[in-house]
Amino acid sequence: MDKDLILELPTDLQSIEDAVDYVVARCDACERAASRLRFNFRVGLTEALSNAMLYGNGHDPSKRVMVEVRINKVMVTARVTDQGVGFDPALVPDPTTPDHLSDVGGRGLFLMKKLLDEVSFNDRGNSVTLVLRLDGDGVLEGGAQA
Amino acid sequence: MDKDLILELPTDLQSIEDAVDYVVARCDACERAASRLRFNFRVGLTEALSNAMLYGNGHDPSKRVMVEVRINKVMVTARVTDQGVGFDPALVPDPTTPDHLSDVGGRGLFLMKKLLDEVSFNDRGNSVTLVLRLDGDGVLEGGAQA
Amino acid sequence: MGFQVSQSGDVTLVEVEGQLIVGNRQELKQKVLEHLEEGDRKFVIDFSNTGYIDSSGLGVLVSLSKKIREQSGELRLSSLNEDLKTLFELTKLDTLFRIADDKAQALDGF
Amino acid sequence: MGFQVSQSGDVTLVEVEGQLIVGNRQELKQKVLEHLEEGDRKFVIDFSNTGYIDSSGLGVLVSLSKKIREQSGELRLSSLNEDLKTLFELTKLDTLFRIADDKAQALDGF
Ligand SMILES: Nc1ncnc2c1ncn2[C@@H]1O[C@H](COP(=O)(O)OP(=O)(O)O)[C@@H](O)[C@H]1O
Ligand SMILES: Nc1ncnc2c1ncn2[C@@H]1O[C@H](COP(=O)(O)OP(=O)(O)O)[C@@H](O)[C@H]1O
Repeated sequence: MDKDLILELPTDLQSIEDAVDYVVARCDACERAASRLRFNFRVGLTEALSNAMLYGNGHDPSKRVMVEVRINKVMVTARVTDQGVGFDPALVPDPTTPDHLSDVGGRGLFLMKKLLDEVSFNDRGNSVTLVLRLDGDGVLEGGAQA
Repeated sequence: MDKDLILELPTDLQSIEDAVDYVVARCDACERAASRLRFNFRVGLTEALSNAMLYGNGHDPSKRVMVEVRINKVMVTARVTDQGVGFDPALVPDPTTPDHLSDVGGRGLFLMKKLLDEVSFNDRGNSVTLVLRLDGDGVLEGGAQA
Repeated sequence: MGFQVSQSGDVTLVEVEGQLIVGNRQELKQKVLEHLEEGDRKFVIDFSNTGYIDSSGLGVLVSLSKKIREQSGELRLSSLNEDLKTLFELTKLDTLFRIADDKAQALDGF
Repeated sequence: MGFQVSQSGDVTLVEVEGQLIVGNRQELKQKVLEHLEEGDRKFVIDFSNTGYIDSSGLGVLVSLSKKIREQSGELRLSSLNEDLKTLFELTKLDTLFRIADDKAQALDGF
């Protein structure tokens, strides 16, 4: 068997707890997937849904938002589609430039792209697809920079 | 894209939080891997280490316990080897029978087998290998019944 | 990591913080036996803040329960989370102990 | 889920329980603005119990900070966990706010 980790312990019952903690901490891949899902994916999906309601559907309660989610062991994909006319995401300015830093709005798209591994729009711009990889090396900051 | 989950939401900002919670809850695979690692693997590894120290090395502080761990995205494997003469695990009785239910000891091997997906010994019986699958369907009870 | 002991009326309440495993089970045993020797007869061990228990931790509970019963006392357990509950079910020890949902329920009518 | 408001000396402390997102940011805004109108000038918003914040939550903090500064007051933030901290760093809003490690540090010398 390949050995990622080798410990040699003395015969000392007091050392068991630390050794077990150490091994579990070294297997943080699944912990991290869970935590990215809990945080990055939540924030990203919240952004996509609120944009769909606020801008796409223009607050119109008679309009609907469609959410399609696909989950497997490798990734979570969510597509959020509104009934609006769409927009061109390329025209949205970077909110971290001095000009925009103290703007009240304008950070939604930016956060989606930073927090998720992939963010893509359909041509019309009324449908956004978010991808979070569960097995990726992505840390919180490690999203696509696209 | 395959769709595991489709939601149609009204344009209502209040509905966002519940929708996001719902989607995240449906992706519990990685949460479960993390929680099985935190609990099942910890208990199993603790059992293996304490048996190695107590029985294998007979409390002898000059003897060592070797721990070899291999972690990948699919499973965690831990081999625990002591410097003892070994034993025959087949001779250890089931601790849940009426005869043994109120015994103070004798539940270590049983728990290892119940909590982990695979438990195997070398021929001599001084080395045990534990496998926890991270992507498995195993619930807490879903270990190998071997 | 450790054991918090407090009194609630005539009940001795022990809270297990962290793990109850081979490395610290003796400490728990000793604490409870001291109280038993001093005359305490009603014990609740609470697991609200317990990460995991190993087989030797379970063993110490079985052993304490016996010793307390020998003195006509009773040991109750409380606040097992889902994982811990399954541990008791797997080993069938749930049939040996009185297990309450929380401290209040364990103390209730003790 | 909600906002707990309390006073600590002349500082108004708001604790965000749960999420600060598009669905509830108005509630936070309103609560803080009421206190600002009543004359409060020192504000701490604490995130010890906050799961996540979205861009509109960040926006409301920017907006409140401006309004409070216009009245010669100050808004401080406290207790951002690692994820939340990264959110402020990514958006460079960590340069706009005074961010304390915990409530005590935020109140200290305010
Ligand atoms: N689904 C959408 N339909 C139409 N326009 C959108 C949509 N999503 C975003 N936009 C446009 O992009 C801009 C930037 O959005 P975003 O980065 O989320 O920041 P904010 O929501 O704070 O304005 C919005 O102001 C809006 O004009
Ligand atoms: N590494 C080992 N070396 C020798 N004997 C062992 C080893 N592990 C377990 N055993 C034997 O198996 C028995 C059962 O072990 P276990 O199920 O862990 O319960 P307990 O540790 O409470 O006795 C032990 O009492 C011991 O005799």
